[in-house]
Amino acid sequence: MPISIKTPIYEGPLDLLLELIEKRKLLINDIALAMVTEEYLARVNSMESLPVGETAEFVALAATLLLIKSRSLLPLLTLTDEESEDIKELEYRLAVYQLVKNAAKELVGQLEEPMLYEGTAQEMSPAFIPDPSVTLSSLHGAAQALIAGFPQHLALPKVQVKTIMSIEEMIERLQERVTSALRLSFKEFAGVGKNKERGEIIISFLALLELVKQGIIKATQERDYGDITLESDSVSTPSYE
Amino acid sequence: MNEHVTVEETSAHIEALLFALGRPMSKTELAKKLGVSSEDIAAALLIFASRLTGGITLVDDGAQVELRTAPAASLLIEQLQKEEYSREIGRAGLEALSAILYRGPLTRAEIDFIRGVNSTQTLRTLTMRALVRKVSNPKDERSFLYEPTTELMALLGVRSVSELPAYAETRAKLEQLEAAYRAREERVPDAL
Amino acid sequence: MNEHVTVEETSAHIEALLFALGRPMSKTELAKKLGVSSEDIAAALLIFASRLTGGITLVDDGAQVELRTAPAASLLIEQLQKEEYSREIGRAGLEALSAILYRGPLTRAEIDFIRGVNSTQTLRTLTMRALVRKVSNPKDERSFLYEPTTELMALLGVRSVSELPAYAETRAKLEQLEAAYRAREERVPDAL
Repeated sequence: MPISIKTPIYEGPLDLLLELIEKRKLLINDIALAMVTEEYLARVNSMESLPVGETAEFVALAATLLLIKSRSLLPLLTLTDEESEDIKELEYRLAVYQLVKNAAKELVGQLEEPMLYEGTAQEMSPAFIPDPSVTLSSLHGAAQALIAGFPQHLALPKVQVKTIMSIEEMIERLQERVTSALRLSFKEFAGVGKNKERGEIIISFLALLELVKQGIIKATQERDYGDITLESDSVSTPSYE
Repeated sequence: MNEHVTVEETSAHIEALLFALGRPMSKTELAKKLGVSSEDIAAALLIFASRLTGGITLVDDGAQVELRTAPAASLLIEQLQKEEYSREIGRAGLEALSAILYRGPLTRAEIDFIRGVNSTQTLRTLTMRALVRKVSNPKDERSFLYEPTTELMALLGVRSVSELPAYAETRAKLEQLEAAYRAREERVPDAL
Repeated sequence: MNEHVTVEETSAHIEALLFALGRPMSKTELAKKLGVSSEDIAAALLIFASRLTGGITLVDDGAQVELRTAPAASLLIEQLQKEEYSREIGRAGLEALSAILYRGPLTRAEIDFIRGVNSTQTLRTLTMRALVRKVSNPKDERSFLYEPTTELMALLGVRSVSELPAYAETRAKLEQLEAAYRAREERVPDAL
């Protein structure tokens, strides 16, 4: 029996994110955003290609989510004003988008209602009334204006408000965060014992391994199944206890 | 058929029909379309006439009825219509005309597509002034094609559109832009 | 100019004009053509709308008014219309429309900000279908604002935005969100 998989079509990054939050029946706040970060990244990664022109939005949003996630994992992380603003803006946009999207659903029902029809005005019979502004050159000019006004730039990606950031840059940012958080235990990092989902710990661990592999931080495990201590190479004075 | 329709409802239906179709209708036709008796129509017309609010009047010649503007306003209307059809056609008018000349004949939807805005009112003005005319569309019975009138061609002093400045080049460019845009539209099915 | 015109007369003139010209008219245009103040127009429109009890109704998009058939007659008219109306609007279009209806008027950049995607193509299609119109932005000459039209109201079967589902409530919620957001951070870019 053939299995058909329906791939949901997302309008854009906000839509995808809202879908993930609503699926879990969460309110829009940083806790919810931290909870859906992995799934958002996984979904974006699984997309064969990001919609033309929307790639920057997808990545910018991923960056903000990773920031929220990192903060939830690394309590020592302090955010810059700009970063805090990004998070507030994202929460605001999601809340606005949720209202607009719900209103759009209501409009679908409204389209089922009887529409109101136009009247037919009694028309006078056409009579030739020339207009001195209608000349060969004004018409040629108008045709040129039509050509110039045609959306010929549509195929090109639009200049984005936010700077385009790659996934690599995002990971770099996370590394910086870990480095500056000095020294901390994996339990702290992944939040073991704080009712975290298992999948989340695994993903955190994968992220950690990635950082270790890249030599950004040192991981030491004193005994089997014991806690893993993370230490940044670039900072020599531990201040975390 | 419609046993439970009140005379008020019939009156409203008559008003809506006359307004939407914009032509005189015989009382027999009204009775048939509304599924009521001719007595019902007569009663409803009485109610309708008593409810008229001033600007519109009901003309009844015995057999046919029609909505008209009230005589008190007719002078004002005539003046405004003249004004509407004698002032410059403006940028919208020139754009629609040039689309029809350089890329025509076109349907209203195609003119809207080229201009990116709705052209209903503009085309009505151009038609009233006999600068363009509506002809039936061989591809689709429900729509019309707009083409330049001989008066317009004479006004411009050309025998055919090919004598327009940079005709072939402009037409080709417009065709190319439309094709590129439609191609993108197909790639983004949910564009609207 | 017309000092002795009563509000009833203005109401009748508006009805006659809208009926005879058969197109939406802006309230400013009505005031100018009838030689009365915009307050007079507003008062006359109220009277006019309250008197319409039959087959014709007044649709008001805020800036423009238009006569349309009343909802009670819609089914009948639908059966008799030759031309088929497309009432299909895709998801992107519906979202842009709901942003404009519940939070508008908005610039394209503001609609993009709300939806998180580029709306250029969607807005062009909506403009072509006369469901929204571009008006100049008093705050920024280089950009336009999109606002709803009488065509959109009529398509949704409402006489004004206030008849839309949860209109006042949704609009208030959006305003609250924005006020709270602006209060939190004064240095918000002019994004919304």
